[in-house]
Amino acid sequence: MEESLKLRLELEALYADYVACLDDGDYDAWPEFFTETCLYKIIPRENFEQNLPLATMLCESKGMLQDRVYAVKETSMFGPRALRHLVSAIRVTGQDGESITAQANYAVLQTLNDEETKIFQCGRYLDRLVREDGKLKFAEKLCVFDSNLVSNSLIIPI
Amino acid sequence: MEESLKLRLELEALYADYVACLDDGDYDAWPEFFTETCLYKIIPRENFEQNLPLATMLCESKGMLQDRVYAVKETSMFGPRALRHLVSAIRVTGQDGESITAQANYAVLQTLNDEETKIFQCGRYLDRLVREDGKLKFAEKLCVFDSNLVSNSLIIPI
Amino acid sequence: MEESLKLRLELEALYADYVACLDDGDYDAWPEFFTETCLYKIIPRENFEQNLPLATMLCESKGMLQDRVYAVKETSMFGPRALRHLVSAIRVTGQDGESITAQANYAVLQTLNDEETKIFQCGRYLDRLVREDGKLKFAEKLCVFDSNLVSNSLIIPI
Amino acid sequence: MSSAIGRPRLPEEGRNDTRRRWPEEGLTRVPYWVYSDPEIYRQEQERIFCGPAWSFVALECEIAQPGDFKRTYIGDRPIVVTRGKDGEVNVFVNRCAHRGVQFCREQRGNTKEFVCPYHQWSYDLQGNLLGVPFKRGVKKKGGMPPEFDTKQHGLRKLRVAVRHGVVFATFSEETPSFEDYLGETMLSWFDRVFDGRKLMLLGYSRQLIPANWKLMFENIKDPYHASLLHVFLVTFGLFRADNPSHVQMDETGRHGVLVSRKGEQKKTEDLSDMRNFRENMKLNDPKLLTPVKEFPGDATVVMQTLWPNLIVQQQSNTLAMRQLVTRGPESFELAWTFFGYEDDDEEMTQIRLRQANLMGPSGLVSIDDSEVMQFSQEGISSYPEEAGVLEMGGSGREDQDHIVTESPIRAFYDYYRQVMEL
Amino acid sequence: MSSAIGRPRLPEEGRNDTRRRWPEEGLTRVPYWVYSDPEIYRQEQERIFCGPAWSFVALECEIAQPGDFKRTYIGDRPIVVTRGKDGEVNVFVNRCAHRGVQFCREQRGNTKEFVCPYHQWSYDLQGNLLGVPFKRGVKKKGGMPPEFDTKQHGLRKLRVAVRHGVVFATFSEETPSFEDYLGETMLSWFDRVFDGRKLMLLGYSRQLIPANWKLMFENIKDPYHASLLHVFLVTFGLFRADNPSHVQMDETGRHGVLVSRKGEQKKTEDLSDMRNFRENMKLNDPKLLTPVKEFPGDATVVMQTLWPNLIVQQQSNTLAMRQLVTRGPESFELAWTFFGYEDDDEEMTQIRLRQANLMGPSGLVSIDDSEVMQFSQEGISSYPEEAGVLEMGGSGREDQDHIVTESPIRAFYDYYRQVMEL
Amino acid sequence: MSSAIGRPRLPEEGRNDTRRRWPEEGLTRVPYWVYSDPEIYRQEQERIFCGPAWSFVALECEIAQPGDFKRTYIGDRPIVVTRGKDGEVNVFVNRCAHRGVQFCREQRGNTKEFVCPYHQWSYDLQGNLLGVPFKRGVKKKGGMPPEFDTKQHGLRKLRVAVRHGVVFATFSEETPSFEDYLGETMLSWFDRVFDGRKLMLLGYSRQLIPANWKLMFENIKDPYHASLLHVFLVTFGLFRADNPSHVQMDETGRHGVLVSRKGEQKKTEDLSDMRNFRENMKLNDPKLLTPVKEFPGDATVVMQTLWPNLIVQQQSNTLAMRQLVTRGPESFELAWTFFGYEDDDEEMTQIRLRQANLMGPSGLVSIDDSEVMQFSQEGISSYPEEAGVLEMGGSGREDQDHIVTESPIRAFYDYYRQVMEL
Ligand code: FES
Ligand code: FES
Ligand code: FES
Ligand SMILES: [Fe+3]
Ligand SMILES: [Fe+3]
Ligand SMILES: [Fe+3]
Repeated sequence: MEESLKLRLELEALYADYVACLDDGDYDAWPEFFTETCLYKIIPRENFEQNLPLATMLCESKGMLQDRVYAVKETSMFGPRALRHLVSAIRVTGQDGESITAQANYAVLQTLNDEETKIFQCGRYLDRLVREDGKLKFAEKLCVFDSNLVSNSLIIPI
Repeated sequence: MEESLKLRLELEALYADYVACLDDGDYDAWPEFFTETCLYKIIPRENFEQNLPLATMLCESKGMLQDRVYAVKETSMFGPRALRHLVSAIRVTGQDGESITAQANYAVLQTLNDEETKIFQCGRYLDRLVREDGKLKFAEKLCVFDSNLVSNSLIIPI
Repeated sequence: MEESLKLRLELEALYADYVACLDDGDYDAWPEFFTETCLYKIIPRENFEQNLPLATMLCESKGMLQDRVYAVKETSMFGPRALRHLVSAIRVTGQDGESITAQANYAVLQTLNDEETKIFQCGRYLDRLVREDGKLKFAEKLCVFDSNLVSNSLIIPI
Repeated sequence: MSSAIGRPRLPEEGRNDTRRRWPEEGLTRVPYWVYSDPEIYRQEQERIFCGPAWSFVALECEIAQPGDFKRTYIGDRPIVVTRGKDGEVNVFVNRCAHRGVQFCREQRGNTKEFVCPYHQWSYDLQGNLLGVPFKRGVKKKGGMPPEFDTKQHGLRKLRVAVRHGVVFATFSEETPSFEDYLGETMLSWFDRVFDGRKLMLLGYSRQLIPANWKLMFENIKDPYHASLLHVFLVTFGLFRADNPSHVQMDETGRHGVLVSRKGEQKKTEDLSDMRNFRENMKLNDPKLLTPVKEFPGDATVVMQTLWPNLIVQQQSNTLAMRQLVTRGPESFELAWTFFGYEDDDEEMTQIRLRQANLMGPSGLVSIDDSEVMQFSQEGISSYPEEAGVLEMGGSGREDQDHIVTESPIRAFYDYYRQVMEL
Repeated sequence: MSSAIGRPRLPEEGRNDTRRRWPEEGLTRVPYWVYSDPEIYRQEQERIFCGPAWSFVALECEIAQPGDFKRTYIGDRPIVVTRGKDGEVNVFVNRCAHRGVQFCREQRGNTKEFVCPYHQWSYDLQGNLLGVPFKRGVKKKGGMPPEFDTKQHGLRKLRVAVRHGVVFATFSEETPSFEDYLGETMLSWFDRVFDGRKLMLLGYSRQLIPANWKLMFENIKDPYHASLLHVFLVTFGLFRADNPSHVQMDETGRHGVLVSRKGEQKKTEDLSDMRNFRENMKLNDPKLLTPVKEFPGDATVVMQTLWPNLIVQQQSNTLAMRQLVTRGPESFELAWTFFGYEDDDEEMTQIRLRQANLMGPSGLVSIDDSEVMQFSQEGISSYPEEAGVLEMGGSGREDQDHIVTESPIRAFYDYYRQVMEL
Repeated sequence: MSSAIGRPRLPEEGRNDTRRRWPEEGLTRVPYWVYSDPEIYRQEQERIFCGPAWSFVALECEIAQPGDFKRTYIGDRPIVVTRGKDGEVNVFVNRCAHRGVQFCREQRGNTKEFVCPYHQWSYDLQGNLLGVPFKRGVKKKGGMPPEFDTKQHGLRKLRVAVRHGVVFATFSEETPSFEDYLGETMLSWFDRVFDGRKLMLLGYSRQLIPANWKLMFENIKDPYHASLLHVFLVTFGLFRADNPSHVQMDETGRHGVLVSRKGEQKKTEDLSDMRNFRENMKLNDPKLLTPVKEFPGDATVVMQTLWPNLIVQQQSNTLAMRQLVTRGPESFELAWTFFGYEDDDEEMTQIRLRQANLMGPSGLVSIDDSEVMQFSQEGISSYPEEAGVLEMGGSGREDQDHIVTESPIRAFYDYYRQVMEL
């Protein structure tokens, strides 16, 4: 099998594990998909397109990812919900000696108590990955969401 | 190619065939994805999480799957609709000599006459498969749906 | 790796590139996914099922695809929007010496200014591909959408 | 509701509007505006769901232990059902007495107290206000005025009635005792399923049905449709128009029961009208339809409708409460609570779970009903000036010993018109 | 509707409310509350769609064979169009006479009769009640009262007019004959496309447009916009403000026709106002814009608007009925039925199908219109107290031999105000 | 709005309806119907958002260059903010003067003029009507009447006030100057953040919150909740009930400011009421909470609420305008514009961006607020006849030097009742 195909298949497995981790609510495991010095951002399309630096969620290190997890689990007040990720069109868009860039489309469906399932947001993952001890990790993960408008709160990472 | 990757790719093809079978309305072929002694359940998240045994739909054998198909085709009264499955994040979660466990996220979109397309439900497949005559079959298929609330009726299997 | 699996993986990459091209708004590149004498149709389920020939969008050559692109870019008046494709259950359904037939489920999510993301449409790709200079191209692409009812306008190809 | 402040009153206009005049035929007609008019819906909330009626809210087994609670609704008003430390059942509004937060967010759980997230006012399991943070201020500044009396600021409590494991509640002081409310006949049918044995919770199903809530009652109070609409029932001999059956109502007409017995699975001449009849059909896996006799008497199906929000279902061995939660004039949630008895053995439980395939959102029988309710609403809502015709079985509202009648529906609307002054 | 029971009447208040007073300028203004007020919408259903007007419901070729039926709407009221065994066309409500079920669920089909799923009342293709199961009871019990007369309980029938393959229906007894309703001028334009040749169905397109239905009529009755909004038309020379064109109305002002002729594709001085003009553009595949002359006269585009729900489109060789189905005050479905003639050869059919790219939800021309209607509604609905200005071409409502006019829109609202008593 | 045509007036009935009578307790109660009644909402649009009030519409740095524009709303009415060629700021409605099209579709941009897509009426950056295509007709036919005066048909302009980089607008001629409107105290707090330095736009966040817009003001005018609801704030010592804090209002009560200072992160006895307190918590990456002192004085949080649509947020170093855009009675958009100063160095900008994690749709603090607003609406909307209790800190509406008070909310509703005549 070609290397590029192999890489794509490896990425597909990684994204599947990544979203399963979030959808299962296994938040403690989530930072482990990232490098220590990672950059994680959720950013509305309008800021991204206008080159405005503000992110809706910004973590500049694995420590900050862990702090987010702490807040989700211990300090934030929010109603019960179920989240479900759909990922499609995973593509390797670049590769050099050190890192791999990849993209994918995503949609997150949210279900609140007593309500029907709604699209919470959809958008694009713009990622850079590196290999650590043989495993691919996110050195950078950008979630650019299409809607600008958040349906109330964006609590759980995307 | 590694065995595990090969298995995942085989599963992806199986799930694609499975949902195409349902979306195409080829209901007679649907029970053939299962073993004779299969267990098929569609169950709301709240029952699943609270360990309440009630399923929204329960079939304890291939015969019962066939009886469902008979009802859908011959006895149930319902309005015309189109259903469309999206499956994502298919993962092999376990494997022993006899059987394979797998998971995937799914969403089902429903379109009724004179209406726009809506999310009918989304959730997780929790499956156990065995190989019969070389082909993978569902020995157990659990569809745990996120919404608890069904948009009127759940007629066609998921 | 078996030929059939190899082909499926190639198709998956092609569909990923195809939808990324549209979602990125790279409309000039879109006709390049097709052969010169291609047939492209977006057709509501009711016409498809009743064998009525009318398509919502019909292009009978790559030239017509290019004319569509020109209209989208230069002559049509429409509000800003973001589109996001999800593709699932890609299947090779046939193959002879000359061409390959394939199917997939798709959903297109649309976001308008000041609005939340909505399902714009979902449906099935029914495609025929041929190889030109080693690359797969769409000789025929049929997008049969489930809803019959278009949410206002269908401007960007599917 | 008896609150003194800002209580909505019916504008006179609303009552006399010719758009809301009942057809002259009376009991044999139901005008279609009752299924979609927002003002009618508003009045139903006030007069019916907050009025002198016992609404179903829980099974005791859902809140078996002290501290257990359940979140639910009466009409569209959010409430909480709890079991206190004393073992008593309490019901109060799910609306903080301070500034209205719907504080209870989990469907079920166990807790020592309820704490509103906004300012952490805390309430005990009876709904009494326990604590107001900083009530006496901080560093001697601020806080509540000295005359603020926590006893006056508890959660609004509802009256509670528990009978044989089933919990009902009412907003009104005027509702008679639950037993008087049901009346003798209805009570004896109620006690047939709820005979005092402990119940066991099997699970929930919920449907959002795009139809007015009254269409659900009409459906269950309508024995006429069962042998015609439900091809599955008929095909497999579970219900037929010529089965020995009867309908009974309480004196007011608001409650009712439909009782029927399994018939034969073969063609007789009376069935020439049943176009859907198929002879000799067999299931591939007959386990689904292998009922076990468990109740005294020969009734195999008993469907009891209790005003204003409950259907008690006994269909062979599948038992369920169907609770109606209104969601505006053209939509309601149907919340199913399936149950068995604590003394069921494992096999019996499995039989109940298996037969649950007949009912619920995927019910081989009930799918037909939820679909037909949607079709009704879609036919009705754009023709508000028209009316439904209820002449089957005559024009009265009395009990009948057959199923070829709409008498229970006429009885329901007879009472409805009284309450709504329509 | 002429039903006697519970008929909605306009509350006096509704008429005199200053919030619903037409601006003093009269014909040259349209107040924005007519596009979003729910009470106005309710009255439109009653006075316009259920009033004395012929609504388009089908082409005969959609129901060519005996037993063929089509499910559609007039305003928001569901109806069914059928062809009887006698070959005649029938129209009746899609609402069971028993308890209101919208019994017909398929968009089109062929049947011997209609059976309501709920209690299997059956109706023939004329809407007559054929059978009521268990009408005489079962085992001598129950059933309908002896005086129940099936003749009195058929589906409500509408009057039908068929002209040259096109089917119209009306709820009202007062609607004049279709020919008188159209008037001589409109009829002759109608007969230009519907000249008696058999039609052939090519297919459907449906759009849900988030705008008030009247904005669609304004759009088609507005020749002024075509050369400005539709860059595609102008770029490729299909329509220009200096093309020889004219607009005509019937006497009442409710119907209208816009007629235009293909001009040249080069710049002239009159076009200095058309900022979107591009010279010498060519298509990559010119097949799309290779029309075939098929109608007498030199008109290349004829758009006829027929009160209250139809636009007949002839744009080069693409022919379509555009039917307006209202869905509340701020939304309507635009249902397109594309057709050709039975005597078209294959090539001609292909030309029609290809040119259909100009129209419909993806129409290279009509996209602009559906988008601009949404923009209009979004500008209008939160400024209900403001008004649109209709002064192009003066302040009258007469026919004009050019396109720089809003006369047809003024004519439309002149009639609208009469019907609505506004 | 001062337009003469068809202006909506309050029906007398609306004012006297007992359903809309304020509770007798007055300032200490807020009846729940103010949060969901559509008629109240309609009146709010007219009396508040189109009334004598300055609404926030933009920062100057969002439209820095001549030709820059921004599309936004006052209440639910679409408007456009532009910078003219002369450098002046203009505000006008986003509704074509011809027939109402919302012509501006991009959130921001730069243009020479606005051209309505429908008929290409063009407007300059002040909203003046520049051109009407074919105004004099084509080939001497049609066109606008000679008396048509483009000056009378520009876009409706709003009055504009700019102070220190912040742009406000009003529909009313009666609104006093911005400085008088704020009053001395509020102005000085305003000038604390807007001290004349040029601002720098960092980006936007938008939330659709399923709650009435007034709940957002209540939330920010409620210092009582901060130390109770926001566990993150308390855990990491950013805010505590015993921090030195105070609330101030302008004379009318409509504006307010909440000022607080960082306290210690350890337990004291006054905090026994704070159940969420956790001692000695540390962040894994402490960069998030490393504020830089930048404003005079020791206040670390200043939240200013400006009637009717703005909150100015200074939380440590994260600065934002929170603009309320109403979307019906039970929903509003909260549009956040984060900014810094042009003279910030890169590190300071990074600090602001990092601390933005505290606020917005994913704010470690503000998540609690947006969730609790939803919970409030869900508790309130089905109990319209009940009322919220505002007795913390007494029953007055004066300034207070602590945070254990609801005085600012009482002040807000005091003014609200005047404007709404409730
Ligand atoms: S609203 Fe519940 S404590 Fe304040
Ligand atoms: S409602 Fe149609 S048969 Fe009863
Ligand atoms: S509506 Fe704007 S130019 Fe006509
Ligand atoms: Fe039934
Ligand atoms: Fe047009
Ligand atoms: Fe807060």
